[in-house]
Amino acid sequence: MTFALDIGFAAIHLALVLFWPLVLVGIVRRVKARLACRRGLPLLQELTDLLKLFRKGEVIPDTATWVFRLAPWGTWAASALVALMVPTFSWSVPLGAQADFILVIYLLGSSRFLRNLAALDTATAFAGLAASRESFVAALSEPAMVLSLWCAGWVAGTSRIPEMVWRFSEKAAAELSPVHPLILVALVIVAIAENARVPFDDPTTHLELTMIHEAALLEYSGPGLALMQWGAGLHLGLSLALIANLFFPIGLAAPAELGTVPLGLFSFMARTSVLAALLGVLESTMARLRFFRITDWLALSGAAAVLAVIRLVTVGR
Amino acid sequence: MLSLLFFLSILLTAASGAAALALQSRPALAHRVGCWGQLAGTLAGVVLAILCLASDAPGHLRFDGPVPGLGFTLRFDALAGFFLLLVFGLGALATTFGLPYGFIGHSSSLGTRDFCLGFFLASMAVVVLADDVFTFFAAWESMSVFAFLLLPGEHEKREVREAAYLFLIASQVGTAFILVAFLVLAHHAGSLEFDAFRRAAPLSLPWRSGIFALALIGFGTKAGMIPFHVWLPKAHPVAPSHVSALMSGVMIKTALYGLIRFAFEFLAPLDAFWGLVVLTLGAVSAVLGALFALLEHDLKRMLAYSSVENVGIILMGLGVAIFFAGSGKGDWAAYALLAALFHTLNHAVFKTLLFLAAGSVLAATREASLEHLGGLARRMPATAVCFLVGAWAISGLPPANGFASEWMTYQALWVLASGSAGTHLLGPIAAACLALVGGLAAACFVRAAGVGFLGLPRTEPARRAEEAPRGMIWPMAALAALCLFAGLAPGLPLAMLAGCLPRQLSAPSLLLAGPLGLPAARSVEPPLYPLAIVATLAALLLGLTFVRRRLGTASAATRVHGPWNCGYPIVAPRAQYSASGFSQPFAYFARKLLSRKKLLDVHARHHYSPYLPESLVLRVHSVSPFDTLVYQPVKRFVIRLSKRVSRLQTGSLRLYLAFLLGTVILLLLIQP
Amino acid sequence: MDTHTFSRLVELTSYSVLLVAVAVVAQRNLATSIRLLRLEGFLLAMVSAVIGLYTGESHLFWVAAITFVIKGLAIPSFFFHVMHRIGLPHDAERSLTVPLGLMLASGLTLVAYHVGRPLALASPWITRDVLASSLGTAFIGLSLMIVCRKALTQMLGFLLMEDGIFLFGITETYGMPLLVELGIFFDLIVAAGVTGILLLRMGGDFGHVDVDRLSDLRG
Amino acid sequence: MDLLLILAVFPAAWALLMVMLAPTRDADAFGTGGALLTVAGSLLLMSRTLSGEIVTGWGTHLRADVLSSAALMLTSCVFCLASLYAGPYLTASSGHGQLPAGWRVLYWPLVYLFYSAMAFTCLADNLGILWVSLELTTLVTVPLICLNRESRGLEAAWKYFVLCSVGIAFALIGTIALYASTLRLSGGAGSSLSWAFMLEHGAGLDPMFVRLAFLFAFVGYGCKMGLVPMHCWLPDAHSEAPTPVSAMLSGVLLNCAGYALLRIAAVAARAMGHGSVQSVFLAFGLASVILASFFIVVQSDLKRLLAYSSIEHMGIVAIGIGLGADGLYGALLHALNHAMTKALLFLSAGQVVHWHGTKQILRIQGVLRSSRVTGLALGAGSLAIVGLPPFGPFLSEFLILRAAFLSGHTLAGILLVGALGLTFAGFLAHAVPMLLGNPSRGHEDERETANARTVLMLLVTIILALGLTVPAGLDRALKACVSALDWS
Repeated sequence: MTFALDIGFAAIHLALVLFWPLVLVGIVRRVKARLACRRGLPLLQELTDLLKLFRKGEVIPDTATWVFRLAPWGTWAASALVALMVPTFSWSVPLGAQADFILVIYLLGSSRFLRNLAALDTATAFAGLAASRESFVAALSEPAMVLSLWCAGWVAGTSRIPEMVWRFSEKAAAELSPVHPLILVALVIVAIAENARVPFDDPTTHLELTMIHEAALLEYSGPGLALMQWGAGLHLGLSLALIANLFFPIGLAAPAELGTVPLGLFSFMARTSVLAALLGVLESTMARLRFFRITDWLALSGAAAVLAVIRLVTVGR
Repeated sequence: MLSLLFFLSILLTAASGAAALALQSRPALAHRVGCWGQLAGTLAGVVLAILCLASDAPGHLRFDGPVPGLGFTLRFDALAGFFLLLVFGLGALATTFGLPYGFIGHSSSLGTRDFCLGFFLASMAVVVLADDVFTFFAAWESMSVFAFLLLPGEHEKREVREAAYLFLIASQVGTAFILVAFLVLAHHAGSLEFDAFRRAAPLSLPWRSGIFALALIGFGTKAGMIPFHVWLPKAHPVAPSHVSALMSGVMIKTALYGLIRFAFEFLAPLDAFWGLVVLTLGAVSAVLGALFALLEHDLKRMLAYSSVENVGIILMGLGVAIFFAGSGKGDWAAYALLAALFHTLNHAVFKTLLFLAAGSVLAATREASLEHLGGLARRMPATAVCFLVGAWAISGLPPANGFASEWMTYQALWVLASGSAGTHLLGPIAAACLALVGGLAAACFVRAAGVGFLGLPRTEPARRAEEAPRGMIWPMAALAALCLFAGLAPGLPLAMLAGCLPRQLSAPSLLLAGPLGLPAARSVEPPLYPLAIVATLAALLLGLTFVRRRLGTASAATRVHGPWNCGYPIVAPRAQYSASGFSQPFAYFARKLLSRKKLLDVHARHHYSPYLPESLVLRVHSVSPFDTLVYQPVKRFVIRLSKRVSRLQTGSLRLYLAFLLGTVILLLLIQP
Repeated sequence: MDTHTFSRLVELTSYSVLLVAVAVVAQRNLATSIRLLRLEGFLLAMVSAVIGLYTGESHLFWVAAITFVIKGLAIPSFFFHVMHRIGLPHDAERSLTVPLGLMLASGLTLVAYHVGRPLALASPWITRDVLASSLGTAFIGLSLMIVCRKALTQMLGFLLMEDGIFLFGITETYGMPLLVELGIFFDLIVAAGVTGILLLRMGGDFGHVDVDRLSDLRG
Repeated sequence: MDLLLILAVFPAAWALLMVMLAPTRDADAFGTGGALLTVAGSLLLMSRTLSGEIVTGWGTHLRADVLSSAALMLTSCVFCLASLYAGPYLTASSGHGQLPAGWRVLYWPLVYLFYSAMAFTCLADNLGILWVSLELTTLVTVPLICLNRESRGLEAAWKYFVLCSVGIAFALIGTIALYASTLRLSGGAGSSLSWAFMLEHGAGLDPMFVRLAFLFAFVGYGCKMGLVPMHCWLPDAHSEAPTPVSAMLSGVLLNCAGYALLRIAAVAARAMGHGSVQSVFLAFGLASVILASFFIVVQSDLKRLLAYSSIEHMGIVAIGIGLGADGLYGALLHALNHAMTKALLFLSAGQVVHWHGTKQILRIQGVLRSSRVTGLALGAGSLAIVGLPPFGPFLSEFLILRAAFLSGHTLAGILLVGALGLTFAGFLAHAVPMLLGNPSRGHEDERETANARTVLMLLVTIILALGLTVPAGLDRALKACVSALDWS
């Protein structure tokens, strides 16, 4: 019985984690459109796009090798794998025992590694530029990410993300310490940077020279492009899920208790939607940063994380 | 049995080298004899290493040395066995690679090179087996000498000569520190034998700390620890690639071996503070090593800097181990040491792999600079795949072996943070450094693999590159397989390494994870199973393929076409993103750390108009701050001091006579 | 000869040797210096003879005779010869003024006394106080070498030093074995010969015998 | 027959014979042949003394124990090798106009006299004779140094002559004082200049007098041995002398002076205790090693570089002597190793200097490529002299370092290690650019004579063999030397 329940939970999680991000992307776009006094696209536009792209043929640049073909699959799979480790509506996840935060960060790194390789494989200058910039941003954001998750894990007393979420949800808001906002700031900045959103990067810009993430995908088309877009969506989704569940763990479904599922689902969707909307607001109200100012923001993130560590060291949990 | 195998392996490697030297007039034959002999010797050595690893009690072997009273003592224990395995195992692969490789490169001095290589391997083996100061020191010195002799293959180049010289000086400076450390211990123990060191009553803490500092500087110099690393990135790339592989993969590990022996066996009650020093130095080495690697254009020099980085990671693990051993937490110390040893093994494997691949590229194109490569994946697919696997592993990405050991290092740092109050902060800071290193290393190897192997060939040699002969592919393939194997089944190498731990550190609970698992530092946490992750990944991909099949229409074909590139056609391969362009943001970011010089050469066709240049060459070269801030000032100081002192010899006879009279009077007045 | 007279005589002579050495320091004329050196030779021959008379060792008379011939006659004449061949001016150039040179000489004599005193007190010998003056002479000879700019005057200082050592030997041991004495004399003759050859060649090749200008070899 | 007297006088007689016959044409064969005979003679002596026999001769003036015969053996070996090398060298040099034509006629008799004086030094029992013969070595070598008719040679000869004469004059004071102290021996044991006698009655000698004697003898013989600060003549003389003479000066003359010093030190140590004697050796040895290392770093003249390295190695020997029995063993071994290595270096450097016509290090490069044999010899010699395995000096330096630390002289040991490191860096900074790289134009393919090739290869083999093993015979001889000196 529990086994069947586990399977069921896993199935819901899988579905949620793979497709909900597409909706979240839609929400962000919608909010931005509305703030710009436009009506905006339907919420499920991203899904429609993906389905359409999957049906299309693919054009491969003649400069590229097998790395270029392999990269979308690898990128998508690595992101999906991470998505299986980050809790959504419940803190129980299929790969919970393996969901060490270091592994999570390194899996995301693997996905980026493949994407950058593919970018260089196209032999175009725009993609090379994107790869360089993405590597730069990632290298600087990784320490902040490790530090902030380290603090979270330390507060929770575990290094696995679902476990952290569980511990936090147990304690709820009763123990809100100054550590939490510090980590939150750090993690949010890192998440924005890693997802290549404004102010670090603008996914909707039309000038290729200023792009980071999108320029790497310029040569992709058809299913390849679909996988890359989907992968990026997965990344956004899991970042929002992580933030939502770590800092606002309200109404999480308990494992193997069917009755808590609807509330869990609703709460998760609501929380991530709010976060997505906030992201949309942020993107609409901020301008893109100059590339070399990115380091300042990442330094801010790192500093916040270090402050959290210091606070933890001197005062304790 | 052990002694027989020992003599067999040493004699075979050394004697085949000597034979190669003797046959020098016929280079091809000499090279064959040398390589096959060395291969046989190293294989015997691998058996020896395995026997050492399997043995319960250490075996000893003593024989007379050159001077009566200075004997050679060897000890066959598991720790030595592990390093012996590195020496001989990687030695065997490098030799196999070297056989065809030698014929491609310069063939004039093949015999000499094989001679030096044979003795180099033999002396490394003796270094790790040595059980008294004399044996260790003699082997250590001859290791440096033969490494030095292996360096200057193309010594008509100035930087090669300088690198060879610098190598020798650095290793000698390091050796001097080590020697003092050893001999002070020997004075205390009253004997040169390591067994006497182990038995001797512990010295007082200041003495032990002093000795440890000496050993750390000495071995750190050899290992390429920052700030004593200046020689390494200059020297290692100069050698033939399979030798560079052995230098970076194995030789610098002997220094770590020495440090482990010192810390855990000779200076027995460890002090926790030393661990923190080692950890800090390790973190600095790792970060700066990775940064410098990223800014380097030369493929081999980049790999050498990456060795500095990885030595840093190993030292971080070692530092945590020393800290815990010093504060009496044996099991965590064991875990951290295991992480360090595991990373030692892994780095040896993938660094050798990468150097061999670089050698294969070098042999095919004679170009070492990334800016002149590109597109090799089409012409040299096997080499490219091997290099990619190595790059993947060295960037610490799952599920390759680099991730496994880096993860264990993170775990060690994680428990370090829960140590005593003073170390709370160091754990997360070091972890952040490690994360930065991970990001930098990934960028570095994306750049190396992407610029070097992918895209379009940038120069004519790269366009015409031919795949390496099969004899060179096999060793690389074997190493690549090892990278994946050790990553997927980390429990197996860990079980081997657990047998190498010093006696006072034992943690039986470590191996509960089984052959496929990667144990966590705290036994309450479940182990990590890389294979499970890979299986899930495969399942996800399978599912995705299924979906794609269902969605895809029959008419949707895949076409190959010139890249879109936003509408700009690619006119020249040089329009690709360059390696220096790739690392430019990092260089800008670290501009305070580096003194970078930009030189813009404008070649104008017409003298009257500099605005119509025929070609523009931007040359950027970065100077390591340790070169300008540490090494050069020291050098200048020594030279200035020497100049001042040498003014004593003024050429004035009267002054000399005054020295004489002064000495006599002084001696008479002091009356010793 | 009774012991008292003997010791007085030896001490008197040895002090004269020291005094002559000081006199060499005190004056600037090269020819006079060589003459003073000759005087030293006579004095040393006299000491040998006196000791020979006292101890009755016949070989000391031989020593006295050889000393007289070599130190008193041969070497000074040889020096005069070399001086004329090179054509040196009579002024012996020094880098110190005479008063400073004298102060240096007295300082060195003081050192010699300081060193010799405990030895002399412990010595059962009757001519014990001579030790200091002989060492002092040797030191003054060496200091003369340091102060002098000309190679010839340097050799003068060297011979003065040799004289001090000779005095030391003869008064401390009452005569070394004859074989050794002969060897030492032989060396002295050869050394003087070598000096002469070198000086003449320097005079020929360089056109000067100025030691200070010999400084091509340095560092 | 009086073996010792023959050994010592034979070379002088041979020299006389050469002067009388004046065989300008066969001078080289004559010279080389005689050198081989001296080696045979010293071997004969060695075979007798190795078993512990004491050989005396010329009344009691000569006396050979194992240390003396070892010193003689070393002298004759280097002499023989240098002579083998010298023949073609002289031909080439006079052809080149670097040496005057009449030079060869003078060379051979003078070196034979030089050897004879050194043989007397090694075999003398009488300290007076020892002093006389050591002074004679100075006098004989002065013309050898300056006869190349260069002003620099003359300058070097003059400085050498003056400084060594003054130094050795101090040694005479020491010798006389030692003799005087035997005169004061209680119990009427009688006076003697025999070191054997003094060693036997050493405990009865007046310590104050012996101290005076030792200090003067130390400064005197130390000057001849090239210890800092009495070393100033050494770089000049060694660099300006013709190559074979430089090899002998550095290779053996320094050792002969060291031998003389050791004999006196053994007596002094008996009378005044080992501690104070050894501390003097240690202090001067350290001063030599440290100062020489600075000079080596900034040297620009190849032969001066080698000369300073001789000072450094004599310092190491002195340190070894100052460290007691174990150190003395190492020091004696090091003296042997240094003699061989330095001979090798001077001979190969002489070849290089001859080819390039300059001693300036900066103007020499690519020796390894221009000539295999000389390049190999210079390279092996350089690696050996800085103390790298598998060459002899490595072993002896290790022994001395071990003695330093195990006897508790930690600070001295550290200073020695530091100075050795500096020397290493300094020496190789000069040697590596000379050896590696492409030879300068006109020197791409140089050939050395067959004799030179033989000598160089022989020396390389010797230093290599000495690094791989110390033969049982040598070990026994060294131990016997240590016990003969009663050093502890």
